[in-house]
Amino acid sequence: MEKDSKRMTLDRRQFMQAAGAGLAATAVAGLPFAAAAQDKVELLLWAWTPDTQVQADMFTKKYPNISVKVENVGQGGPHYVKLRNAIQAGTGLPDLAQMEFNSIPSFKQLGVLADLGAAANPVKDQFIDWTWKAVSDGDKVYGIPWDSGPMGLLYRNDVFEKNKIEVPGTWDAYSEASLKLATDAPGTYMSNFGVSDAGWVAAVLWQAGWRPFHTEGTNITIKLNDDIAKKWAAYWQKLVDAKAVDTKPMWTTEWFAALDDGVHASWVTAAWAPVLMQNSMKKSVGLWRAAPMPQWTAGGTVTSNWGGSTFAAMTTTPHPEEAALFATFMGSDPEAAALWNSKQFLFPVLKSLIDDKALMGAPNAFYGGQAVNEIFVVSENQVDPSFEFAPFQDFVNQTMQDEMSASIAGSGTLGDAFDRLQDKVVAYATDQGYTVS
Amino acid sequence: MPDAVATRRRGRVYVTKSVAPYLFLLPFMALFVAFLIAPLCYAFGLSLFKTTMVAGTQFVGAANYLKVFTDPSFWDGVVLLFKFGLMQIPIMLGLALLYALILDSGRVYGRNFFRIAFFIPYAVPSVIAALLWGYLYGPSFGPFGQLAEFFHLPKPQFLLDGTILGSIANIAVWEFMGYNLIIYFAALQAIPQDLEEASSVDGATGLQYALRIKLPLIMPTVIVTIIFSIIGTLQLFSEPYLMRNLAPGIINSHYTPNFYAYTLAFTNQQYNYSAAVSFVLGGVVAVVSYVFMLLANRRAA
Amino acid sequence: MAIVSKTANSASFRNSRRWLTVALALYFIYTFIPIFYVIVSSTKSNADLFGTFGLWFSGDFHFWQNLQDLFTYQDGIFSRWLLNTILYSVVSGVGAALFATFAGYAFSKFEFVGKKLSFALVLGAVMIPQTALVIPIFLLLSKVGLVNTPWAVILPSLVFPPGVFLMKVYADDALSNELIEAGRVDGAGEVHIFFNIAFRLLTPGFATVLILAFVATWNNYFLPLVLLNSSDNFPVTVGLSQWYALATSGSGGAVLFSIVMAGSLVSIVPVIAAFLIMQRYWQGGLGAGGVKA
Amino acid sequence: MAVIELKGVEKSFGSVKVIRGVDLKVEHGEFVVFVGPSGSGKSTLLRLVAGLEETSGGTILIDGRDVTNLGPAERELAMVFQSYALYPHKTIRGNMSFGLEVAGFPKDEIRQRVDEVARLLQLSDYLERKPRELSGGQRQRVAIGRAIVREPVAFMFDEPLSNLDAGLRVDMRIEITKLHQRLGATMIYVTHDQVEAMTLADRIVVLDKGIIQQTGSPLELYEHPANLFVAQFIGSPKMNVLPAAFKDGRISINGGVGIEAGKMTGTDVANVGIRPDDIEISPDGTGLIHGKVDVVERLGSDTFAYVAVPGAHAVTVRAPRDSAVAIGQDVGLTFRPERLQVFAADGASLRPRPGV
Repeated sequence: MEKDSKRMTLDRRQFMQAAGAGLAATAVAGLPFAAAAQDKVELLLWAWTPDTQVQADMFTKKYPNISVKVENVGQGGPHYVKLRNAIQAGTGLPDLAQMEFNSIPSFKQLGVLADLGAAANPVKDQFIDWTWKAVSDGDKVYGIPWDSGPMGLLYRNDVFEKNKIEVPGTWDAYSEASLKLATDAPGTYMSNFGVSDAGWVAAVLWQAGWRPFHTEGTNITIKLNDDIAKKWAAYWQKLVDAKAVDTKPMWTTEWFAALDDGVHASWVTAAWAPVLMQNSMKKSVGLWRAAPMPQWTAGGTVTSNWGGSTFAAMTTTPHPEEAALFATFMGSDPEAAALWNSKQFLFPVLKSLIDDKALMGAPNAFYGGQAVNEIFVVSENQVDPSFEFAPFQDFVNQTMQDEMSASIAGSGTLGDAFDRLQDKVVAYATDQGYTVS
Repeated sequence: MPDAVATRRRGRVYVTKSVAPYLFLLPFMALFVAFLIAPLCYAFGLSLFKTTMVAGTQFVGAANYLKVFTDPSFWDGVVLLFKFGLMQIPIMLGLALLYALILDSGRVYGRNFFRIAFFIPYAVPSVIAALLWGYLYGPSFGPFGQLAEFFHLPKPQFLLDGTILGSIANIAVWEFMGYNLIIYFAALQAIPQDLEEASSVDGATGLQYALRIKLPLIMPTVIVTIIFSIIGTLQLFSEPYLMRNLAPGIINSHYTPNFYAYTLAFTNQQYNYSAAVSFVLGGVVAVVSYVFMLLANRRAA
Repeated sequence: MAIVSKTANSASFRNSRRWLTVALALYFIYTFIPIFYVIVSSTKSNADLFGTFGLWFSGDFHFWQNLQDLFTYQDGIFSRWLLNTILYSVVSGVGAALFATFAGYAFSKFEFVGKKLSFALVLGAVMIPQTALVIPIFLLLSKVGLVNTPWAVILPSLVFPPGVFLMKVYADDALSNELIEAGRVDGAGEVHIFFNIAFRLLTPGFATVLILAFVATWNNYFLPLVLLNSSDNFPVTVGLSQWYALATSGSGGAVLFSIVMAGSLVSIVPVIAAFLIMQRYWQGGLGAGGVKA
Repeated sequence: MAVIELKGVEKSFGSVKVIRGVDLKVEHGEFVVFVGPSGSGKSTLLRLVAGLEETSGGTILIDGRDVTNLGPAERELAMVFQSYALYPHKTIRGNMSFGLEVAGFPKDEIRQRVDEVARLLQLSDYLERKPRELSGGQRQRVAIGRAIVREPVAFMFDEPLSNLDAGLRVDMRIEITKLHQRLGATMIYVTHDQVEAMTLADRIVVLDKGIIQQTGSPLELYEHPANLFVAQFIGSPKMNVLPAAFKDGRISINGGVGIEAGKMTGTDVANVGIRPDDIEISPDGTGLIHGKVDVVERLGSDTFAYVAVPGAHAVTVRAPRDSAVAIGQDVGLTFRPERLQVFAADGASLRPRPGV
């Protein structure tokens, strides 16, 4: 750890070298960086993860001239609403904002994400490849990854054992287990089909090979209701019809309790979930285990990502260099990054931390002493990087949530929901001036 | 008083009758214009344009309005509100009236206590009211669910397709019934005492007096509260917005027109279309209120 | 009076009195359930919140702990929110009531050019959906740099059209034209008449509008949600709902639920207190408005 | 004290003309009463003088100064309102002091003046009370006191006694008369009650439909009404009006025998008027007209008989208090021709006033 951190830390001298390379560009934007750094600078960061200020203060300790104020303007959706409002108003944007991977294309499209390439490219190699691909476009870098959500399976060991269920390695086995559990233990479900979270749906479909969007300039390909989606829909429709999965809205207290009480025996979820659960659950301590994400083909090694975010600097910031420095620090400083993982339940994006056996291999009592992160470390390296989000992902998520939830509530099948989704998204994209194909 | 604007009279600023009304109106009207008229004009301006993500902004005239008129997401919401209003308003105001008459009858114990207690929900922010009722509705943690479980009864389902509208209506009833009750009660209290004496001399019972003398006398008040309730109903936003995460499948992003306008602006970035939706909603509110007033007047005439 | 007192002693009167009181009590229970729930919940630990019967206290009395957590979580920002809410509500309430009283008085007691039109506009304003206003208000205030300042909440809240309507009706009712004319004949200017004579008599109406505007600002959620960014400026409603979001999405940990409950309780207590203190006034004012309207 | 002069004063509310051109001069120390039915414009006229309404036309002069465009305060008048308009939140002293305070008088002087006026009106014991603690008559006196204390150039009274009960009204009437004598002030007084008008006024102005119908002393109006309206409005009980016609130099009443016409300014006679006091009941078969006694009212001082006359309204007759007249009795009615008022079809009096 000590040795790693020495290697990893982007110290001030290194940064100056990096910044020097980009000076030609920055001189256009304003003062040369060297001059700006003389003055006290305060940066405003919008982020919703708790205690982010602690990490920001670590940065200030290192760079005393730059202080960072963290504001929580809302959780997820409301956060982006605030950003868009500020963009619409033409004023009020922070210097930096937390930005989930799936929002990067949307805000890039709005032209507010500053290119951090000059500061960040030197540290590029330290990041897990897929995360860097998600934030960059050639040498342009629109955000510094700082946490990720490779997918895995969390399950209740006690429920599995009691009902003699093998940990499913494939989705077929998962389906069988669901049907078996529904028969053997009524009132207990293998899982909750969480369509109220479009992020989850996208993540699970990502693994299945679904690639709904491809954007090039103003041309966009939209294939939301392709065969992969239809097959996936049919898979879950069968389980829903058989009442072999629960369909509670996610993130409610009822849903949390269902996990804690063993009503939901498993959850296909992301790497940040374990720490979250161990902080929220009281009854099920020691009963949870982690396993790799079920595969569509036996022996497959394809996973996907759910959530995770980046730090992005806004083009409107009067301190682009300092913002870039800060974003890079937050993503790549191993000490700060380690804090994410331990304090905020975030899963790292740095190779050094992923490879850190001590950090990732720590046994966890909540999971009966299992080193759950090891499962997600494997998953992180298997994430297929070819997935693209739409440049209007919030609209897609909103519509997906509406349509999928409507079908669960009895309005047609899940397959129909994808058809409606396709129609609405195509109409929206066309309306927004895109050439849709 | 042509040129007597404000003369100084023995050391005191003397404002004349002709300038005074403008002076008194100035603070309110200035703010009214700044925070109501100006934003409305601005929004109306917005509604005539269309801004897209990649094709820029263009003037589209009435196109956004024409789109609203054929937008099922909007009209579904309006229909839902009619259902909601037809359920919630009669129950809320009917009960408020009934309880106001009971309070006013003088035939109860603890009148002052009840009067204050009934008004208290009005003090609870709708955010908190929705949160509390959300908990109460919960099938596992809600006390009603817990009670049902304890008695081995089927759990009441407050958040399903068929029941959630009623559940939201209940929150609105809970929040505003006491407020209307107090208004009715105050109106009833203003009825002269001698009418009661006259009616009892005429041989009317308390019930007859309540229904045939008091009720018609406070009808103007009732009509005003109905109009305000109609307006409030058609603007329904907070309760479904806050209940959404409990029942995302049923409360979709265009559940009520106001909610739809919110989604359009804040999620879909269709500020222009959102403004048009808001204006059409305002029109619906005006038309419904006006039609109701016409009906009420015809009945009264 | 004789008739009334005769019936007051009758058996049927006592009987109906009993049943009507029972009917009131039923309504009271309905009214009180959520309040009782928040009281009970604020005494529970997180574990008990979801582990014990919702409408009764658990053995573990956690109230003081919750209260302490509430006021210390995130460096005690809740007290800041509470102070903000009080500031916004008091300033908006007093300002809105004062301006509404001015305007209502003008509409009631003066003839002037444009009176009918402007009063119709004020009445029509209640039909405007809030979402239609909040977005343009946000955009306009952004242009003048007032977003994310207390003014962003206070200034729009000062416009309270129902208050103008109520004050006009109240002034029609409670303030005779002759009284004002007496003041004029006595030689007083209009401003002097308003503050020395009219305002005193409009006090109950003023208090009613004050409390309505105060409650409206206290309970407002949407406007501050859109217009404020920094948590230092939040009112309680926005702050609490953010904590609630934090609690449900799990990233803050479930510890927040009982804090949210305690916060909900704390945030409604001042309004209820205001109701109790000012009840004599608002009830009178509502009555006048109601009857005449 | 002041001379108040109105020249061609007009007032319209919207398209409704309430005052249609009034010319009037109120002399120093004169007590003028505006009288007329409701809607006649009498209150509006007073309010125009007081400055509470703005004129639509014409000029108002006080002591020769054009005050048409001045506010009420600058006219230095005082007014007593029908509802008294006492400031309910102020004490009696506060009410009486207010105008002086506004005018910026020193505190000592205010106190002294208020005490003085309170003594005059027997209000000294109530100075620290609030208006609601006082009786109606006391409040009325406060309202008057508030007016006096400012030493105005003239007093305006807007039906000040109509909220009092009958007995108190008579007392206050006398008090006001005494006050007028003592102060010698110019006073304009509005009432719809012709008895008040008759008892109080130096001069009465009768208004109807926004026009001055007649101006004159109470007796002049009583004896020589300018038209049918004034004739009927002044005097209680009302003057009897009978249809009449001019025939062969004589006036035929109710189609009956004609009587000597006397001096007249025209011959288009439509009605004659005769006051109840000028009629005598004579045995059936005698007199000018005949009828049957319908109702008899015995007031003690007087006895009024209401006689149904075929072809005309009931005729009111004032009989001696010990009159034996009885209901159902057929009677004849006689009256002196010189007491007869004669009116043209348009209501104008055809009897010239003496000296005209």
